[in-house]
Amino acid sequence: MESFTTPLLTGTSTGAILLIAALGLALTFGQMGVINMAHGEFLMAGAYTTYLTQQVVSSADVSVLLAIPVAFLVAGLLGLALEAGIIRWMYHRPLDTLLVTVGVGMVLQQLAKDLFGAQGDPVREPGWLQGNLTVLGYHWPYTRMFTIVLAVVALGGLAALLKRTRFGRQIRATVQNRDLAETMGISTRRVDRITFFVGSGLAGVGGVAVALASGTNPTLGTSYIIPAFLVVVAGGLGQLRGTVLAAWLVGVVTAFLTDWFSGSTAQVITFALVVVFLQVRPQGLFTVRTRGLA
Amino acid sequence: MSAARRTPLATALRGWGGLLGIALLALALLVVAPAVLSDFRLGNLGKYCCWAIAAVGIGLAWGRGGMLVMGQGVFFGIGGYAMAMHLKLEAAGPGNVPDFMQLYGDGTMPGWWEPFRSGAFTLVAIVVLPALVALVLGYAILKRRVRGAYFAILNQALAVTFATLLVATIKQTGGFNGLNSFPTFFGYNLYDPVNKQMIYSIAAGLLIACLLVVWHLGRSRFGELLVATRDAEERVRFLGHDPANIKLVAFVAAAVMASIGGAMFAPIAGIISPSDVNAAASILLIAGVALGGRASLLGPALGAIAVGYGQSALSESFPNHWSYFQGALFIVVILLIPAGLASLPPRLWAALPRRGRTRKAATA
Amino acid sequence: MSRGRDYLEVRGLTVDFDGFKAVDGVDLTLLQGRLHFLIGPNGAGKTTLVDALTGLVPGTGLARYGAHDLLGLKPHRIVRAGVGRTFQTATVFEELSVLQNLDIAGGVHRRAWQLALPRRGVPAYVDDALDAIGLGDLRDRPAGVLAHGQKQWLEIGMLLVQDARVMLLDEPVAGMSAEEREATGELLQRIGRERTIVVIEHDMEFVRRFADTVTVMHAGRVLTEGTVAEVQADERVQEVYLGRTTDAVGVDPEAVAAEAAGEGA
Amino acid sequence: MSTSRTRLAASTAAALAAALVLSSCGGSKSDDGSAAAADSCVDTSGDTIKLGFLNSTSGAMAISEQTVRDSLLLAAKEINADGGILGKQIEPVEEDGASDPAVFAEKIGKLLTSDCVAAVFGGWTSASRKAMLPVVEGSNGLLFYPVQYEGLEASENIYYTGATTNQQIIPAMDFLASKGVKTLFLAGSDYVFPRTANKIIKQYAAELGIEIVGEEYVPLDSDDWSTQVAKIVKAKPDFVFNTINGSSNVGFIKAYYEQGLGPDTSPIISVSIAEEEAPAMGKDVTGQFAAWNYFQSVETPANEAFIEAFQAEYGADRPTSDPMEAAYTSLYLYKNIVEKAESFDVDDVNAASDGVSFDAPEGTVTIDGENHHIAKTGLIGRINAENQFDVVWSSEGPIEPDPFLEGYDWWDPSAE
Repeated sequence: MESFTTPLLTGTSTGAILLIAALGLALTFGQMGVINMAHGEFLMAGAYTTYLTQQVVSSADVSVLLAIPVAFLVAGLLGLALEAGIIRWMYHRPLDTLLVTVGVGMVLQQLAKDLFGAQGDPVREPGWLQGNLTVLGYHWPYTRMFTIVLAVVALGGLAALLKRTRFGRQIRATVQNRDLAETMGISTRRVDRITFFVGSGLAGVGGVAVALASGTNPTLGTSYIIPAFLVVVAGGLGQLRGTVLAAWLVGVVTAFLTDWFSGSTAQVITFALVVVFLQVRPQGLFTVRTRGLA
Repeated sequence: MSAARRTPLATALRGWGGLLGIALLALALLVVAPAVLSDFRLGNLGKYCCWAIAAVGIGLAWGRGGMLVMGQGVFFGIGGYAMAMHLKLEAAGPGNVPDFMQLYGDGTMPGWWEPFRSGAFTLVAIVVLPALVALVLGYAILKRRVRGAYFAILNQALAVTFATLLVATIKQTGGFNGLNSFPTFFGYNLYDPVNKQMIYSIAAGLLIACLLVVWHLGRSRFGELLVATRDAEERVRFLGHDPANIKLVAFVAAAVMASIGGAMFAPIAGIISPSDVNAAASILLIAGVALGGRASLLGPALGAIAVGYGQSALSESFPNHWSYFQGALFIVVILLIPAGLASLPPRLWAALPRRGRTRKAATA
Repeated sequence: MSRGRDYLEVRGLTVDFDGFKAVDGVDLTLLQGRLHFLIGPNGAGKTTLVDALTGLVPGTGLARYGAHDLLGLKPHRIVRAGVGRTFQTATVFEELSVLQNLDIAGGVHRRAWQLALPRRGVPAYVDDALDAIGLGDLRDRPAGVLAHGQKQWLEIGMLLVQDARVMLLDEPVAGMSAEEREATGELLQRIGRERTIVVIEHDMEFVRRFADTVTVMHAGRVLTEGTVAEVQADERVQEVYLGRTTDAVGVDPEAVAAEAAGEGA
Repeated sequence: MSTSRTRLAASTAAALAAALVLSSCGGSKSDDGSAAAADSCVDTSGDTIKLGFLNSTSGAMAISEQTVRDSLLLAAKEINADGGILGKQIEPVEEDGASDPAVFAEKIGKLLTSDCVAAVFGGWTSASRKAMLPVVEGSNGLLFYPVQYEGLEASENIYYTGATTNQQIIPAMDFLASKGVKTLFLAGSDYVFPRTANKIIKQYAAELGIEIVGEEYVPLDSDDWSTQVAKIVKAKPDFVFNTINGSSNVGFIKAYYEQGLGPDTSPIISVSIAEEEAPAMGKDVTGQFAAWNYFQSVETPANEAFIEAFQAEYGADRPTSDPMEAAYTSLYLYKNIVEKAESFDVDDVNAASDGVSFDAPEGTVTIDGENHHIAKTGLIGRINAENQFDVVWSSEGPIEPDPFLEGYDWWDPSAE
C-alpha cells in the first residue's frame, strides 16, 4: 500500500505546484497566444519574495502568509512591465515573443545570481506547517499539503475571475473576437495588461509553493517552465479542466516512474508519453480558419 | 517598364552575390585565418565554425521554414557523440573498451557501441542517424500540424530530455562528464598542430559546403515553396503540396547539418558533454542565427561565429556579464532588428539619398 | 476533353459543427463548361460547402469527382485530384513575383525531386496562365504591390497553373471596379469552357450577367436551382430575402458596402 | 545563362571538395599516440612568472569556484610579499571556466599555449578536469586541481591537492564502522562522483558487514526528493551516506526533515556539505556529519594564520572550507616544488615533486611523486549550532593517496 500512496501523494503535491505555474501560462499563452519563457523566472521571483519577506518579517508563521499576496504583486508587476515594455509591440509575432522572453529570463536569472548569490537561500516553513500527517504509511509533510491548498485557491480564484466577474467576461470576449470586443467598448489594451498581470502573478504564488518545497535558487524556474508548458499543451487550450487534469497526471505519473525507475528515467518517459499523447489527441493544438486564410 | 527588365538582373545578381559572399567567406576561413591566427585562436574559430554549420541549418528550418528549432542541440549531440564514440574506440584500440567504461562501469561495452569502431560506419551514422530521428520525430510532430510555439516547446523539451538521458547514462555515455580525451582522429594525432589545422580546414570546408547547399536550395523551387509555407502554410496546402512534407525536408536537412557540426566539434573542442547539447546550448545556437539574420544566407553562419567569439572574448573581459549580454542580445535583436544584422546594410543602403537612382527612374 | 463529360457530384453533404448543421444534406451536380453560381444570405453555408469540398472542414455524405470521393481526401490530395479554390481575401505570396506565384502553383507538373532544382526559363503552362489573366506586363512585380483585383486574377491564374479542372471561387469580384468585373467575368467564361467553375457571389448584377446556373442556399440547404430567371421567379427565394426587391436578391449590406468601396476606389 | 550558373556552382563545390581532400592529405599521420607537443613557450627570463587561475566565475558553479579563486589570489599575494617563487613575482592570469567543461578545455588551451603560463590552478567539477586533461597532457603543461574527486585517475600533468576516495570516502566508512552502523542508505546526484563513490562504498560495506538498504539518485538539477526520502523513511537506516551535489542538497535536507527524519533517527554523513553550504540548507542541520580533510575549526598554527589572512582580505564573515584550503595549499606546494627543482620546466618539476611537503592549514601534506596526489588526514566533523564542524573522528595520521585503490584487496573495479 505504501508503494502506492507515496508516489500518489508526492505526485499530487508536485502536480499542484505544476498547476499553479501552468495556470498562469494557460492564461497568458492560452488566452493571449503569448509564449512567456520568463514565466519560470517569475516563479523564481516569487520564491525570492518569500525569502525576502522572511528577512523583513522574521516570524515564519506570518511571513509565508504575507508572502503570498506580495509574491503575486511582485511577479504580477514584473509581468506588467514585460507586457508594457516589450510584449505589446510583438503580439503579431508570437514566436519572436518566445525568444525575447528567453532573453528576459536569462537577464532575470543572472540578476538573481548577482543579488542573492548562485547558491540559493533557505526559506523556513511556518510553525503551523511543521510536521507531517501519516497517510497509509507515508509521512505527508504539511508543507506539501499546503501547496495543494494553494493550488486549489489559485484555481478557484482564477475560475471565479474568468466566469463571475465583468473583467472575466471582457477577457473571454477579447479572446473570442478582439475587433468585436473593441467595438463593444472594451479596452483590449487594458484587458491584455491585466491578463498578463494576473497570469504572471500566479507564477509568483507558485514561487511561494516552490520556496516552501525546496528553497530558492536562481535557476529554479528552468526546471518548471518546460513541464508547465507541456501541461498546458497536453491539457488543451483555454480549458482549465484540461490543465488541472494534465498537471495532476504529469505530477503523479512522474512520481510513479521515479519510484519504479529513477528521476532521470522518469523525466525521459514522461516527455515521451506527452508526445505520444499528442499523437492520439492533438485537439486544441491547431485551429483552422477559413475565409481569409492568413 | 524598366523595373520589369531590371528586376531579373537584380535577382541574378542576388544569386551571384550569395555565391560571392560564400567565396569571400571561404577565402577568409580557409586561406586568411590559418595564415594569421595562432593555433589556439584557430582552434576556437574551428569551434565557432561547428556552431555555424548547425546555425546554417537553423537558418533553413527557422528563417526560411518558420520552424523555431529550439532543440538542435539534440542533433548536434547525435553527431558529436557518434564521432566521439568512434574516437574513444580508436583510442582504446581494437578489442578494447573505452577507459571510462572500465572506471565507472564493469568494463563491458554496450553492444550498440560496437559498430562505431568502424570509421566508415561512423561517418554514415553522422548523416543517417540524425536524419532518421528528425524524420520520425518531425513526421510525428509536423503531420499532426503541431507548429509555432508548440513545435518550439516540444523541441526544447526534447533537448532537456536528451541531456537528462545523457547525464543519467554514465556507463554508456560518460554521463555529465561526457566523452573526452581523443588522442587521434582517424589515425591522425590530434596533438600535432599540423593535424589541428587540417581538422579546422575540414570544419571550415564543411561550413562552406553547407552554405552552398542552402544557397542552392534558396534558388530552387523548394526554397520558394519553403518560404511560402512559412508565410502561408494553409495556402500551400491548396497548391497541392503537403506543407508537412516540405517542412519535414527542411527539418531533416537542418538536423543533418547540426549533426555534422557536432561531429566536427568533438575532435576540435576535445570534448562533447551534455552541456554542449542541452537546452541552453540549443538556445545559444538560436541566438547566433537571430543576430546574423535568420532568413539570410550568410547571416546565421556569421552570427554563430560572432556569438561564439563574443562568448570567448566577453567572458575574458567581463566574466560575470556574459549572461546579461546574451539576454540583452535576444531582447534587442528580436525586438528591434528581427531580420538580424544582415538586414541592416540593405536598409541603410535604401535610406541613403541617392541622386543617381532618382534620375534613372525619371528617365525610365 | 469534350464538353460536359467532366462533372462534380455532391450527394447528401452535411457539415456538423458540434450539433449545428452548417451544411445540411446538400445535393449538387456541377457540370463542366458552365458557370455555376452559388448565392444565398450570409450564413447560408456557401463557404462551408466549399470548405468541405476542399478538405478544410470535415463533411459527411459524398462528393465524387472522377474516381475520387473528395470527402475522404486531405486538402493537398484534393488539389492533386484537380479541384482548386480561391479565398474571399486573396492569398497570394506577397514577397514573390507574379511569375513566381504562378510557378509555385505548378507542383502537379513536377516530380518531388525536381523541386530541388532552380527554375530555368518559364514553363509553357505558366506562360499560358500569365496570358490568360493578362498580367504579362507585371510578371516580375512582387505580388504584394498588385491591386486587389489583380490579386484575384493572379489566384485564378494559379488555379490554371495547377491544372484545376474544378474551380471553386469565393467572391472573386468583391471590391472590384465595374471594368474589372467585366474582365473577370469574361475570363471565367473563357476558361470555363473546359472546366467546372463554381462562384460564390453576392453581386446580383454580376450573377445575372454571367451565370449559366444559379444555386440558392439557405440555412445549410439548397433552396432552389436553375437559371437566373428561374431563380428570381421563385417565391421561396424572395421569402428568404424578405423585404427586398428581386433585383437586390442576395445583396446584403456587407456586400453593398464592399461594392461601394470597390467602385469608389 | 542559368544553366551556366548551375555549372559554376557545381564546379565550385567540386573545387572545394578537392581542396578538402588536399588539406586532409596535408595532415601528418604520426605512428603512435604519443604527444608531439610544441616546445614550451613559458618565459622565465623576467622577474615575474605567469600562473593561470582558471575557475568558473559565471554559471552554476561560480559560487563555489569563486571561493577557490579568492584563496589562490590570497596565496599569490602572500608568496609575492614573501619574495615570490625563485625570486620571481607571480603574475596571475585569470580566466573564467563559465561552469562549462568545453570552456575549461578552451581556456586552459589559451593559458598554456597563448598566455604561456608556467602552471594552471583550478577546475572544480570532474567534468571540467576530464575536459582539461587531454589539453594539459597534449601541451605538456601543469594543472593543480584542488577538489576532492572520485579517484581512478593519475595524470603526469596534473597535481591533485584535494582528496581521492581513500582519503574521504573510505575514512567516512571507517568512521561509520567505528560507530557500529549496521544499515546504510545511499543518496546521490545522478552523475559520476556519486556513482563511483557508491560503487566503492558498496564494496567496502560488504567488507565491513554494513548492509546497504537503499540506493537512490536524482538528476543533478532536481530539487524534488520526496519520493526518495519516503524510501529512506521506510528503510530506517542507521545512517544515510549523502553524495548529493550542490543545490540539490537543499531539497533533500528539506524533505528529510519534513518526513520526520533527523540526526537522532537516521543521521546523514555528507561529502559535499562544508562550512559554506551548511547555513544555506533552510533547516537546522546541527548534529549531522561531514567527511573532509580540513575544517575551519582545525587547530593548527597554519590554519589560524590562514583564517586570519583570509578574513582580513575578504571579510570576517567569510568561512573557510576544504577546497579553499586545498587551493591555497596547491600554490604553496607548487612554490616548494619549483624551488626544489630550481626550474619552472614541467619535466624538472615532475622529477622534483616526490616528497615535497608543506605545513598546510589542515596539517602537513606531502606529494606522492608516483600518482601526483598528496597524503592527507581524513577527518569527520559534526555540525554544531554555529554551522561549524566539531572534529569527532580522525584517521591515524595522513593517509597515503591511492587513487586506484590498489592497496585495498576488497576492491574489484570490474564488479558492479
